[in-house]
Amino acid sequence: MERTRKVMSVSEAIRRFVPDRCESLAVGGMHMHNNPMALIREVIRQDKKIKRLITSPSADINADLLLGGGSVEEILTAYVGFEHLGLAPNFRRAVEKKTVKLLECDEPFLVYGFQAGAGGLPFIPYPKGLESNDLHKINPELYRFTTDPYTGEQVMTAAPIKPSVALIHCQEADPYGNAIFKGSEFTDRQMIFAAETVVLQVEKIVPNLAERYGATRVNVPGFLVSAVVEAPYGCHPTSSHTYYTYDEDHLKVYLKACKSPESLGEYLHQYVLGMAEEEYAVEIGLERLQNLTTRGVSE
Amino acid sequence: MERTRKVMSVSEAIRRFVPDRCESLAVGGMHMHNNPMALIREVIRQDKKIKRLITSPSADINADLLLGGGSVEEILTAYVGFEHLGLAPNFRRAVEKKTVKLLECDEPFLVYGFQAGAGGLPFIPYPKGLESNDLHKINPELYRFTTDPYTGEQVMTAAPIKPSVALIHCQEADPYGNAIFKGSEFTDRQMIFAAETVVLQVEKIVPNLAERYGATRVNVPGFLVSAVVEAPYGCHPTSSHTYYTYDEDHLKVYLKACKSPESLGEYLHQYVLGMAEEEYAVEIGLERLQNLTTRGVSE
Amino acid sequence: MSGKAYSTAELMACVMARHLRDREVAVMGAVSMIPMAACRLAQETHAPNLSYIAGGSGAVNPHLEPLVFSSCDAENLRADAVLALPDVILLEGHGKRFDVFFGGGLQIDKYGNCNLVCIGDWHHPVLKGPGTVGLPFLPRAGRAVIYTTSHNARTFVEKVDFNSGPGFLDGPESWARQGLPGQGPSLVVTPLCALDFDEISKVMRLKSLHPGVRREQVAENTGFELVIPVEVPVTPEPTPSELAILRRVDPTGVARNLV
Amino acid sequence: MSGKAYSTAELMACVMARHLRDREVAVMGAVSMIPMAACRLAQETHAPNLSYIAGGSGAVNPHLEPLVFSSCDAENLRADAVLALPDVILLEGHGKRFDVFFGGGLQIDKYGNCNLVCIGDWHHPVLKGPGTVGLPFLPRAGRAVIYTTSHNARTFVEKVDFNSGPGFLDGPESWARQGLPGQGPSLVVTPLCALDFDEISKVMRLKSLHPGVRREQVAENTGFELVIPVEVPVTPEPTPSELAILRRVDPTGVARNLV
Repeated sequence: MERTRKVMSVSEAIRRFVPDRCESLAVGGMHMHNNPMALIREVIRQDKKIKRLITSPSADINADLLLGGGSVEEILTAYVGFEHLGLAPNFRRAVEKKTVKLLECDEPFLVYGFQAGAGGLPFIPYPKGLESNDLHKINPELYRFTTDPYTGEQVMTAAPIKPSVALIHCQEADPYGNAIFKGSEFTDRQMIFAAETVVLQVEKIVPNLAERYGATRVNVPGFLVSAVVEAPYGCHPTSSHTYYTYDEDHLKVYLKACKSPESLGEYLHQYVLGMAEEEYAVEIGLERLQNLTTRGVSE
Repeated sequence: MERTRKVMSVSEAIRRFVPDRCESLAVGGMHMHNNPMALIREVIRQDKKIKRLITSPSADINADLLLGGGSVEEILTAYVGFEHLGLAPNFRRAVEKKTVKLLECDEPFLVYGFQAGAGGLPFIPYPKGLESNDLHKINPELYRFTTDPYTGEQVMTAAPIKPSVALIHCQEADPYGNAIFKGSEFTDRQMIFAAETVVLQVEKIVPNLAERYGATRVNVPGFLVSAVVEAPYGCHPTSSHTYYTYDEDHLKVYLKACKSPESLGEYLHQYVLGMAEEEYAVEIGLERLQNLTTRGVSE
Repeated sequence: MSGKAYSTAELMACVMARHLRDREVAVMGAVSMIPMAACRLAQETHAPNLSYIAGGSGAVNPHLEPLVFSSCDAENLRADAVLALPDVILLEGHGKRFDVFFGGGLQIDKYGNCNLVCIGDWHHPVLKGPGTVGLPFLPRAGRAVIYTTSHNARTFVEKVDFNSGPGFLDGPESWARQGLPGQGPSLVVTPLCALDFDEISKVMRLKSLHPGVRREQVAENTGFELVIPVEVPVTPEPTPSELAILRRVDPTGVARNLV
Repeated sequence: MSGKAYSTAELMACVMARHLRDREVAVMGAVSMIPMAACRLAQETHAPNLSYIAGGSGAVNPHLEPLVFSSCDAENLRADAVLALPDVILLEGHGKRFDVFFGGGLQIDKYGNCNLVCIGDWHHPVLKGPGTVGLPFLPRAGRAVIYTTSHNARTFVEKVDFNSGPGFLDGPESWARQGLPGQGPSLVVTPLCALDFDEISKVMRLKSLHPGVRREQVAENTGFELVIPVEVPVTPEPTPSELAILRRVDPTGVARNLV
């Protein structure tokens, strides 16, 4: 018998693995790096409804575009912003106008939560002192308290997070979903471990991945991955570590477009709704993409 | 100003960083692999008293030799054995004759415990069903119960583990303690994260480690490491992943020697007490060591 | 097993391999040469999408060729991927990641509970075992597959002296009360026979007798009353193609020569 | 800062660098171009054994040259080592790993509490901030160093609308009651001055005025009553060798041109 390849087109992957009403969708990437934008644009194209959007500790256009162009009921996040480029326009508007329910948390809530979700742990208790900020006051459903059985003290807890689907970018994968992060992992590998279903987008499918890099570097096991989508430049306008850097000019175009519903509609038409994902790179311009070079890390 | 190198001899490292009465000593390595034997032999040579010995989820001669030749009051472990070569003679004898206090636990108690110790977490609650074995009944000090604040159910907990000192083998390090595991990490990296003080033994000091392998592969940060000891073949008779395999014949010699106090005394004299660690490889025989080749992993 | 074209260990590997299904994920600990050979055999026959993790090494789908003794050996790192051990432990706790968990013990009782901790009272052991390592995760796995190379009444006991790797606990009521994610122990493989568990009583049941073994022989060597159906089939022998694969995977006989 | 040989951001970097000690470990999050430059500067001057971690990238001692905008940038991975982000978070919780944690906020109050969550009531915000990320770890760090590029009364407020990055909480009693491992906020660096905290009252105190800045100017731009000692020194200007290092580390002015 033959081993089954998991390689498919972006449209097939999203159609098959993201339900029309997705209970919880985790999107990988951190700040303007490794955002799985090809998958996210396709989620908007296919008009999927997202009950709960879950981000890494620092989301960027991955969450903001979904809030602007998609259908998101609530968002669990510790940060949505554009780092030195400023605030996240659709996130800010949606929260201020209450068109999205905000489940605001801190970075450890997500990191501990993914850990607990991946490991079947009922919760993770916080280190002492992390209850001294105000987050638990607004989120008594998320943040709770229990007794430390070793000291008798009250400790705050983070709840397990088990996304129904995680959309993640890895630099390279083999056809069976074994994959590699060539730069930072952020919390993306944790999301893979915690999610019920994982859709990977990669810059390149490398059939002999483990042989090429050594199996010890391949730390995403294929059995956790349902689909592998080859999407070169699929993180644009964010970076793909070691492949290309973020497109600051395009991010500024996006931020400007978000200033009014009309210009946001035009942006969405031009880069998302009006084309198949496979045409995106051409729309951006191949030469422009090739110029997004990194100085390169010592790999 | 100049950066301070952490490179020193095995005797200096043990003298400076293992107290004469060490509150808790964690020894790395799993089964017959990556045991930091050069450091462990020196601990015996310098006659350090160990209040609590803490092992990886599967200890081997690292723990058994300390129990046979050293001074250990109690041991926290989930397994001491020699895999297909049989039971651990000194461990078995010490427990059956009650010359050591056994704190018997399971693998997750150690893994969760190191995690909690590293992260300042007050404890880690177990997944449901792991309280259905008998370990918590004999260890009510270690295993406790608290309330899951999300479900109201009772859950078993693992306590944080913070070894005073961890003795760990890495394949390579730079002079500042940044280090790399070239094969499996086992729980050694967790021990490094959880311990107050870390002494590393390595096969080779590689000054440009990050440049050579890419910094993303160097996942032991030097700021957690107090001393770096270059000890080629320092894991003998266990393996050093990717460098050499274990010496099954020597392990059998050891197991046989442990049958009586006299023969164990002779073993200890021949390989530990009667020489400096630097002479050990010569005593074993360089040609013999060079023949402990692995078929090699795809690195 | 003189005179046979295969060893008992090879037969055991075939029994385990046939139990594994395509797309499943299996995990095993130390001294797992037969389960590892079984996983590779299953991959090469009916289960090309089976994944398996070799114990502490963290190797996912080690290629073997050759199989080695230690599950933590660097040789296992010729593989599809490698996880750090804490990640493997995390997945073991999840409850839906591993379909099959291979276990065993110094003692195994009628409800499939395993004991690697001690013979006798823990406080005054007759024999101190090595320790239980990851066996407490058995109740979080889809199915437990138990194996041993010594089928005798010292190993197969009415009740384990120490329950370090839970099976059906004290029987059907106590098992049902737990409401665990897994199905509990599903197969026991020994040098004499294969066994499963009665659906109602959760007591170990003779499933098939290895060629040449009599049911009385199994009963005599088991320290509790097995469920023995009226008809007990003979375990199908390894086919030539199964044997060919096993010998390619294990050319030096690491698993083959165990029993 | 026209007419000067250095920018205000460079002066701020020098103030931070001089605060860092040899052998310490520092950590920072997003938008940390000035702290990153400061860490490299400290390493190249009095603190060669300083270690620092660049936010989400997990890079330990990024070499910079050149400094880039994003702390998660792959450019940071030219470094001594790299940790996965969950490992960095683990270390942040430990309580004794990080000597210095760089923080900031849309609002900073007199006790050094920071707010990155919202202006106004959280349920009806006037302005929704980006979120607090890792600032809740501030009380687990040895010392918090707070910085901002906008010293005005909107940023420096009597009490933060939302405490997302705890400083001395509601003052000395509430801080003492917590018994936390760290020493709390120890330095605040702004375009106008450096500040520390009164040992008794835990209220922010003027420590030094940047060249050309008057104490009234600081008081006017601060929305609460600062502790102002009788003698307030002038912040020492960057030395030529400090400036040379900063410009080697940051040749394109990523940090330099911020203020």
